[in-house]
Amino acid sequence: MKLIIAYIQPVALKAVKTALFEKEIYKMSVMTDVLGCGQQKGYHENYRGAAKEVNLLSKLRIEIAVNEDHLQDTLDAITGAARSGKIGDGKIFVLDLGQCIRIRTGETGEDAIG
Amino acid sequence: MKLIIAYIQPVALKAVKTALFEKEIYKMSVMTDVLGCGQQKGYHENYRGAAKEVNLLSKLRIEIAVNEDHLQDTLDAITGAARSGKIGDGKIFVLDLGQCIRIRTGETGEDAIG
Amino acid sequence: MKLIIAYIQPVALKAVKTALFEKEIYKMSVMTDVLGCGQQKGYHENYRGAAKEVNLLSKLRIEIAVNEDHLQDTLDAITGAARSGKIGDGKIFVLDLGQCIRIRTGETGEDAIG
Amino acid sequence: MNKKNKYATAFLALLAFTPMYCLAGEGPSQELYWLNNIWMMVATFLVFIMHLGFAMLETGLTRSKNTVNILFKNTGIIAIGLLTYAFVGFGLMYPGDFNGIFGYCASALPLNEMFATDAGIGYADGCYSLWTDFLFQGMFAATAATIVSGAVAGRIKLGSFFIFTVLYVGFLYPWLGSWKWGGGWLDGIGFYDFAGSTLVHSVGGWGALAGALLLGPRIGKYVDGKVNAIPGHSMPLVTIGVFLLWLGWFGFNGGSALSADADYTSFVLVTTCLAAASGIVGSIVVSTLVQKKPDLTMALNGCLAGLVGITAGADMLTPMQAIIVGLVTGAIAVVAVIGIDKAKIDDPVGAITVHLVCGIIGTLAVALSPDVTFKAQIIGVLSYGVVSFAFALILFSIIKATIGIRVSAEEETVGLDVTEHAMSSYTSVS
Amino acid sequence: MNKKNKYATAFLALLAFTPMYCLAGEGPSQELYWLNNIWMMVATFLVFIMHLGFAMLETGLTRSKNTVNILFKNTGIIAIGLLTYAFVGFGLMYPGDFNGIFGYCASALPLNEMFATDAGIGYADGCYSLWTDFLFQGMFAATAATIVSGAVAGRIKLGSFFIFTVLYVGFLYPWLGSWKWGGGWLDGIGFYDFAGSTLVHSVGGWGALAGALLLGPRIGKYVDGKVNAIPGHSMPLVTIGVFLLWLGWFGFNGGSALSADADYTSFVLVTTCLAAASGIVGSIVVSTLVQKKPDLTMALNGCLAGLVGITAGADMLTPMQAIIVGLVTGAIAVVAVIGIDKAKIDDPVGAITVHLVCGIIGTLAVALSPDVTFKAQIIGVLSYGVVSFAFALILFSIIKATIGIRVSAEEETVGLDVTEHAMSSYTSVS
Amino acid sequence: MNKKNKYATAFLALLAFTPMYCLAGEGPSQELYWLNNIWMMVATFLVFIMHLGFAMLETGLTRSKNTVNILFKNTGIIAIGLLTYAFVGFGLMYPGDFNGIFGYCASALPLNEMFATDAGIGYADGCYSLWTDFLFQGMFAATAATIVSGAVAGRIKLGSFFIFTVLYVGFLYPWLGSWKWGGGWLDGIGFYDFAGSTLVHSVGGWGALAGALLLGPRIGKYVDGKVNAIPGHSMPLVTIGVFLLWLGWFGFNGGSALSADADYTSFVLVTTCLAAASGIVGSIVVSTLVQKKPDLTMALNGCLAGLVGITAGADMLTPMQAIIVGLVTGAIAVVAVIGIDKAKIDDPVGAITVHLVCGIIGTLAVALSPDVTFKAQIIGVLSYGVVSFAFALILFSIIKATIGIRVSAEEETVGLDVTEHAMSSYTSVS
Ligand SMILES: Nc1ncnc2c1ncn2[C@@H]1O[C@H](COP(=O)(O)OP(=O)(O)O)[C@@H](O)[C@H]1O
Ligand SMILES: Nc1ncnc2c1ncn2[C@@H]1O[C@H](COP(=O)(O)OP(=O)(O)O)[C@@H](O)[C@H]1O
Ligand SMILES: Nc1ncnc2c1ncn2[C@@H]1O[C@H](COP(=O)(O)OP(=O)(O)O)[C@@H](O)[C@H]1O
Repeated sequence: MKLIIAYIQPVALKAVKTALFEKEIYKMSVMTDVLGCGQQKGYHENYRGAAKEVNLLSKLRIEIAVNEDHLQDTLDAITGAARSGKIGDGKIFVLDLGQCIRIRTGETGEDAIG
Repeated sequence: MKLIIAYIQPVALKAVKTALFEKEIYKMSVMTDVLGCGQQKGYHENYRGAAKEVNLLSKLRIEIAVNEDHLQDTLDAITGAARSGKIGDGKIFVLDLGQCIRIRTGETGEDAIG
Repeated sequence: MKLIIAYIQPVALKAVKTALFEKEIYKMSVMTDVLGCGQQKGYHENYRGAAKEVNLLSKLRIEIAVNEDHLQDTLDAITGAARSGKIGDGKIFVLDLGQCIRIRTGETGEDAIG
Repeated sequence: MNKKNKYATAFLALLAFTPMYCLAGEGPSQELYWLNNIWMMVATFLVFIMHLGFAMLETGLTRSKNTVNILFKNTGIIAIGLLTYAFVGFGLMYPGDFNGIFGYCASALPLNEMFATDAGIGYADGCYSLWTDFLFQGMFAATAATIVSGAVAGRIKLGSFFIFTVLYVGFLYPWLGSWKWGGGWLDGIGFYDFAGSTLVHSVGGWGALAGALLLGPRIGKYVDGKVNAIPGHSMPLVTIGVFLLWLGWFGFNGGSALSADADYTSFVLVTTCLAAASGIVGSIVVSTLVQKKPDLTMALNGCLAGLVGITAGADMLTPMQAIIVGLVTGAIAVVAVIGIDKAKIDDPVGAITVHLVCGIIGTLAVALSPDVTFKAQIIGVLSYGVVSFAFALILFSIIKATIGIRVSAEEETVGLDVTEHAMSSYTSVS
Repeated sequence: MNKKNKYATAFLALLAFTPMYCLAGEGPSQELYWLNNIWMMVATFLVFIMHLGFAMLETGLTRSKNTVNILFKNTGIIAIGLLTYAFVGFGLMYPGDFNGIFGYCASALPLNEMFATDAGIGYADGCYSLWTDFLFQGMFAATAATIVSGAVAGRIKLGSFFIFTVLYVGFLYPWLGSWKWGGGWLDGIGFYDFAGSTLVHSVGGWGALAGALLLGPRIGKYVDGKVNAIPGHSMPLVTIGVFLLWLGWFGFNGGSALSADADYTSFVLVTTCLAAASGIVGSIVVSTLVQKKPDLTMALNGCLAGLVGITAGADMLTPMQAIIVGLVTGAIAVVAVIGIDKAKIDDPVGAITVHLVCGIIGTLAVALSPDVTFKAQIIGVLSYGVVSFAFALILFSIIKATIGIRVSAEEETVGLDVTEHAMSSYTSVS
Repeated sequence: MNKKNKYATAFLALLAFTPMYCLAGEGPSQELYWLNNIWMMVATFLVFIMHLGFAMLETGLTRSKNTVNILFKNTGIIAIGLLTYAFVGFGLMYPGDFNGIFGYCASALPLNEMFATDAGIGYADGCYSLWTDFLFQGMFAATAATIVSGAVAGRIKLGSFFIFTVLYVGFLYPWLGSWKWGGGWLDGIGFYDFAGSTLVHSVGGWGALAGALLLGPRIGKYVDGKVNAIPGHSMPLVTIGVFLLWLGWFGFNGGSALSADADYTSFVLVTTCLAAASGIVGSIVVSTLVQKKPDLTMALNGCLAGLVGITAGADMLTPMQAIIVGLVTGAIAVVAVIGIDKAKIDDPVGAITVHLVCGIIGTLAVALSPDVTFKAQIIGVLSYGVVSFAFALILFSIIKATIGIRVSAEEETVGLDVTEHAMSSYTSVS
């Protein structure tokens, strides 16, 4: 099992969700209050004359736990839908997932993921 | 060491915290701006006549780093307290945790976790 | 590749960012709506006469993916800048990172991280 | 002249302070008529803005998942209040000569005429026009239901609440109002309620109590016998609400003078403001003592407590007495909020405390004036209390037994915004 | 007396209701002059606060990333409105005796004098002072541009919008205003628009339509032929906005009586409020039927729809007719918002619906009165429509062709707060 | 007639514009008395709502972790202001015949009487009632402390601030006020301050400066010699605040005419509004030049700068001069905010800039009028400055030396809401 963490542009959420649904990935979690700092330059804020470098830009963070056999599909769906070709499109990280439990039923492992 | 990630219903937080405290797990982090998409169907919003499918529902994400010997207790506490038996109760993911550092003291490893 | 998760005090963000930039770590993600529960005692809120124990305090969660050779620098930068010596300074967790993909270019692995 | 200003007049005559022009035999001048009317129109605007105040107070003191629902209720209430008052309420409240208990004047507001025949300077001795009278009184009417709204927030079904509102505003409030301001039996026995500590606030407060009792507390409010704080989601909105309510009270009390009489009206404003200010002080002191730290919501509730408290006797008490009324109601408000919570009656905004408890105290406090008897005040408080509480209890019970009154536990947990309106109050990702 | 109150007077004389003092041969008393003026000043304050209402409505109905930009626009508009009106607009709108189509009185507001020679009680037969006249009318002026602001929110360049505003408020609005309120040709043929359903709201609405058409929809609003909801970010702000607008309408309509005549003015307030209340009811009913669940933003839009609808005939329709106007405009507002969306015209706040659609309906509805002809109303609606739509379209087109009108897709995606102002509206970490 | 309107009267007589009725030998009519009083009551309401404006401005420009604290302070200030004014301030400010420097009239507000013997039409030549006088002046009083509140936000101890407030509002403000408006020595030498650029705003501004200096900057504001932006948490609240303040200024300046004189009062409103509008323009232009992008908070501060600037001479300057005063103060406000920050004086809301800097400019600008000397204005500015700055500095120093003035670094970091009130301003999870 793998845990996928994807940072994407907020505007890309809709497209990513659609792409995932098409691949029949229906389960995910999204964190909305995320700021990202990367190659994207950021901008300058200027509040009451005091310059303020804002290099933390709004991003979304998606977390998806998948079984091995869905991994590539999921990655493809995200990259495909989130890519605009411009700096700031985001990153995907993949971690090994040791265990997964469905709270409602107590199921564990691969059965619990979907 | 393990890193536990649990998605739960917001209403369950109080019960989960109490259950964890009873098992003497006092350390945790909670992310509040989390939206979850799963078996729970979601609902339709209807803003000014434009239907809007809202399949991202409010969730909480709890992150707890524990030593191996506390793992089961922690999982039990969470599942016990967060389970309502209804769809949407949430998931728990467990990852291997390579290292842990307490910023204040510089302690590392199992000593730093608690 | 490693995934570093650091919980720090909100006030420390500026210093941590500066310290990371000095070590030429420019990429990171920050989650702002995070509540932490730890040795820091918390406080009592008293809303309309009903006492409310607030042991969840505002924290920031930083996530940084780095290549092995940057790991120590990054950890040092964070601990150095976030340490005030007072309870509540926070924790750092390090996980093994299996894969990393830059959405914009499709690059993977160590090339994609920076 | 079966209107409130009968009292203003009588009172002034009593004190031989300045003869009202309308006692002088000859009628008022056009100038007096117009300027009186300006004052009453301004007062009407101020009472109107109280509805925004109530909406913000209630929104701020509850959770964000019920915000759309609360705003919707408050928008609906003012519409319902004005329309039922136009069609029914005005005629019920001011039936003209009647048996003192129940009467109805079908032609109170001539809906199909441009200018009614009995309108003009002669309408109320030149104190205000027919239209101003209707609008000022109509703005008052919706208030009673708004008060209830706060106490039942977060768990009542939207439709059920609106049915209650139509009957409470459209029938009960004006009917009971006729007993005093319509010149009915309570007016006859010397009961005094200047601007409505009892007629408006207690009547609303009894409805609030009935609703809170029948609905039961919000899920999670009382767990294992302990009171659980469910904090409101926005203190700036609460503050906006209370300041707008205070602003509105200038019209609520100032307009209840029912003419622009310079000394009389402005005197009322002074007692009103001093009671509000000392209400804040009273609640800050007690809140700091009882809760250890000063609670903003208590300070703001204390302000409203002082305002409700002075409403019955704003023209009968001295400035110093007004300050005392403010201090006492402000102090008691803190204790009452905590006590009502201890009694496991869940009132998210403190409506029962502010409007019922302080409304009663304020009505009784008028007896500090030598011109009003304690007995008459008690009779007034009790008769309004019995009838409005019974009416609200029965009405809510019928609704409960038929279409139901409370949303399901799941709907309550998710929040009424989504379940009742399919909307969110705050949207960050889009 | 080339002012609006010519009509108020004529109308009252027509009904032989009460002779206005200024018809009586002898001039008005100082008391009447002063009290009329108080009323008009109060009305001015109320119209002023509408600008805060518009700012909140627009802010609440759009995304948080454009909030600073919207607040900035609305702050700028009122400044631009007052200053252009002082230098140009007032003289354009009230040119005195003129050819009925275009005129200009350079000395309308004496900017370099403390007290103008023609000021004083004789200025408008004692109905208000020169200064009050200017300020009341000036507050109206900025409204037209504010209406446009809502429809073009989230994608228009700040500088381009301000250029449009200067010309629309500084030139078009007062020029067209002179046709009717300045005593021009439309006034001559009997066109009736009491407080501006057409002169203010439709003129603004046509500008809104032109702007929305030329700009095109916000990114992501219409995808694959489907309408995509882009929810506003704060329903409490929307509610604050609408209640403040209603409050302001007491002055907008009440002040348009142009004197404090007790019966006339307060009658106008009654029709205004009843239309607002029934506008809410009309839209709640239709919204619940069409959208399944009652939509708060529709209920609030319905309130504004009723208010805009009654603005043209507030002194010409009976209370019952006012209720009908409110019900109809409130109901149509829901349908129009959805229909305009279906036509892929992106209007984030419903400005075109509320101000243009309901402004036209309201203007035509005045013909329900026996004193006004349907033909005159149609001519008025059409001539204002043709000229202001053409003007806005051409002006926006020139701006588009020269300095550009729409921000880049990237700027729009990031949000105008950061790209146009280098600021954020809400800051949590700092 | 030891009241402000002495000046209004004198001024009008001076210009031989229109004789005030009260100069005519025979007393004013009841109508004039009542309508004057209506105007003054309306002005009182408007000044009252400024307190909500200040609360929102301050809340919006600071961080959310201090919001409860700020709202609490502002709620407390108005209560303290009214009560100290009732018990002490009114008598200190208007002592009747006195030595011109310090006097006290114990019976200014008869707290234990229903209607005072000297009340009625004779009180101020029929310009307003005793009660209105007290309430209008009382609303002004609290303003001085509110100004200070903004500058010390985020780091001052609650109790210490309230002690300061009691003495600043209860003693210093009215005492200094007596020098001019009470008919004291500055009045004698021809110093002119129509509505309080100096008496209210500068006095508040000096207190703000003293507080900001003694407290030092917020943690993290100036790091390594660089100015660090600490953005306010809600721009909509800032905008609500400024629009409400502008609204309130209609009463602040309009009411300072101290009668409803139609031309005089409305003229004052015109200069007031034109200065506000040009203040916005001035600060937008300079902000765009200096900061590259137009800053919303600067535009809004510019509005207030224009309003403060015109306050001293609203009845003495021509409309064109008012526009110039607005442009200049609006422009300078931007520079001053940045300059004060460069000087490492941390003023989160710009209170020192708006109220002190622009208050002084505005007071001096009155000398543009031929009736006022520059010398008298300088003397006024300096004497108010020296005494109020010294008083504030000493008072704050004593508080600092005894119970302490600043919260601990830890409390400041966590935020005053939690440490001083045990509450949060916004609650999302519950
Ligand atoms: N090494 C990293 N660790 C954590 N987050 C990262 C890392 N690299 C990128 N991100 C996240 O991805 C976002 C996009 O990255 P950026 O470098 O701006 O664009 P691109 O991926 O196109 O080069 C960042 O804002 C940040 O949130
Ligand atoms: N595979 C997954 N990856 C990430 N998050 C998940 C996954 N499955 C479930 N979740 C999270 O858990 C929440 C509850 O899951 P859901 O399927 O609705 O209920 P249940 O666990 O009862 O089947 C989801 O809303 C989502 O936040
Ligand atoms: N075992 C843990 N799991 C998850 N989060 C933790 C854990 N321990 C600490 N944290 C996070 O770190 C923060 C600081 O920890 P705390 O114990 O208060 O201080 P210190 O690290 O100085 O002992 C906590 O508020 C919490 O967010």
